[in-house]
Amino acid sequence: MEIKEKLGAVEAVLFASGEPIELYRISEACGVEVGSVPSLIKLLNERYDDCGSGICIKKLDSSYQMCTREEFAPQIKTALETKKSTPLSNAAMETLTIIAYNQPVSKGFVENVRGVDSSSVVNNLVEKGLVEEAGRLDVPGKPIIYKTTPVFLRSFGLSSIADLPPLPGHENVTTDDEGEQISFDTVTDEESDNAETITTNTEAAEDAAEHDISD
Amino acid sequence: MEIKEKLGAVEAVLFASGEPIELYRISEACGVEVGSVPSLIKLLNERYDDCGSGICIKKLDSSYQMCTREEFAPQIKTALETKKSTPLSNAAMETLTIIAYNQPVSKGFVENVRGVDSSSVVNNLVEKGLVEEAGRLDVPGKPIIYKTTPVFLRSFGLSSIADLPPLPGHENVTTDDEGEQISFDTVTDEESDNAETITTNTEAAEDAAEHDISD
Amino acid sequence: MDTISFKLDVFEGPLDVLLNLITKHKLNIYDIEISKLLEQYLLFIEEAHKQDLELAGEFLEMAARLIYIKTAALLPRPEEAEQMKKELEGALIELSLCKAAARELAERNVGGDIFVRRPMKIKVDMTYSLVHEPERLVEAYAAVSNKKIVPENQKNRIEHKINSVVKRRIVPVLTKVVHILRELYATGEVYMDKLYEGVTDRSARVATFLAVLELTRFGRITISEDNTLVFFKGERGGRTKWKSKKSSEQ
Repeated sequence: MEIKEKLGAVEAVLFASGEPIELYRISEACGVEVGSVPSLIKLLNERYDDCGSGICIKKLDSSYQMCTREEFAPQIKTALETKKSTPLSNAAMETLTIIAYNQPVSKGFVENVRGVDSSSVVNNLVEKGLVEEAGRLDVPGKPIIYKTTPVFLRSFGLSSIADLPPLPGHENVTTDDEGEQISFDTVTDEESDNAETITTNTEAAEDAAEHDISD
Repeated sequence: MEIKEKLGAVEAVLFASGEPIELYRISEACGVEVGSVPSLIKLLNERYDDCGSGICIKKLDSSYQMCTREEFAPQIKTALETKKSTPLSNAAMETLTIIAYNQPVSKGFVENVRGVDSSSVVNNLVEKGLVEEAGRLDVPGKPIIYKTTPVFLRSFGLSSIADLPPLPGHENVTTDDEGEQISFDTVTDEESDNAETITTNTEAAEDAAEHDISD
Repeated sequence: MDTISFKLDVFEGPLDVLLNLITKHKLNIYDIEISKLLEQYLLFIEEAHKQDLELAGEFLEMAARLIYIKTAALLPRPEEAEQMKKELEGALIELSLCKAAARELAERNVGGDIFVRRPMKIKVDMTYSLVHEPERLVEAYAAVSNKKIVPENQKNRIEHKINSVVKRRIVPVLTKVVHILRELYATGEVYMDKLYEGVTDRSARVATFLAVLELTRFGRITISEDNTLVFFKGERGGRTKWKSKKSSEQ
């Protein structure tokens, strides 16, 4: 194996591993002598230096890790932060609304209303600071429940949850018989998978019932 | 700012972001013109090519992502002890193909083409990150529609959906009178919920027609 | 027989089976010989029964659909059959294209060989910074809750669908067997059409179809050669020249 290829392999392994990776492991995976790993990494670092690369390889005990150069920290920070001004996706907006009007609710509740798994969407909203955990529901499984945050109020120009714009026909929604409310799930996107829907729906109804009790 | 420094910054941002990052975000973070980002990335890729680097930058729609080169997959797999990745099942491939070529589409659309319930296959593709929600269709029942993701593009070596290989022999099928033929959906018992499918289908046919012209 | 070689579990639904049969028997997908396809498809279903495999309702539905097309072609107005046949062909062509495209795409799959990194864990403020009109919330809620305000006719349809799923299990083929036998005791013969008359429920249609199939299998009844008439085996008078395929095989 040529040295160029060895360097490529070591670089790829370091990139993919993310975390610090032990010297012997690099040696094993890339099929190079343990003794030659440090010199290969030295070559890579020299190359990075020469071209003013944004990345470098750091040694930590007997491990190595690929990371960015400190001097680029401001750019990286800006790049990662620009994400916060990315508009909410449809899915996120729907999920946020469901939480806002029914809070506090579990992921299961959101999923039942939306008809699809919404776990990652909820996590995303938590990351953005729009919703937060509000304890656990006292039912088997103890699901975490979520509520909206002050950031949410600010983002939508509201001074409190009571200011939420009324929903058309919302008398059905905010009244206590939420069991009713959820029953619209029977009409999930594709009626064709109704066998499944029936089950989920029953669960939803139960959820809601329990929800009511705990309220 | 020197070009060398710009290159370093772009490289660091791509490395740090991990996920595909939009062109405009790179431009914003690194303080470079939007228009110059592609050429900077081209320079980086050329540098990687020249030295047989283990990494490269892929264009995915209007985003870029840094990833490892395929040829180093064996070494990386050994290093990370990843189990052999199970290839997508035929059902998953079929479903993915239907979504890719007709996106955005509902589960019902997929089901109509395949002739079997495809809900769990679609959910599975969502879990794998190959497809994602893309809003809802404005028909009764408001079914969620799905589109492919950057992960899909990366996994199939495409930089955009326009790069999808032309459908095999599709000139036979998308001619005008056969467009008629595809409206087979009318037969199923679910006539009623096919309004949706037919619309999407027509759109798909039109898309295909446009595609023909642009080819 | 060819059918024996079927590995039933590899099929993804009835359309998949049909495509397989079309390829295997070199049928023209642009102008399918329905009777031949039906014959092969029924052999497939029979094989499934032999292997004690429970086929999903959609497989039987497809059998009913094929029989319907075949039967309708013999009616005074064959246009409907022609239309249905075209539609079926369209579906099959589309699926076969899709399969070809899927194969092509699968060859390009390098997903397992390209590795990416997780985003670097840097403490950054991810707090959402955009501002929206509160009405955006109502809009978003409407997208989901439109499902709530279900028009009456849609409600019925949904109920009907749910019922049909439930009924599929509750209404056994046996009731249809009884129904058919009763008809036959009364009249001696009955047109296939009449058995399906007014039966709009999907599961009931499937049950009827299965009932005819079962009764034929056990040699209780015979179906005329053109598949339009059902009568007690051997009890048919006058027109004995109508011999069913089944009985001539036996």
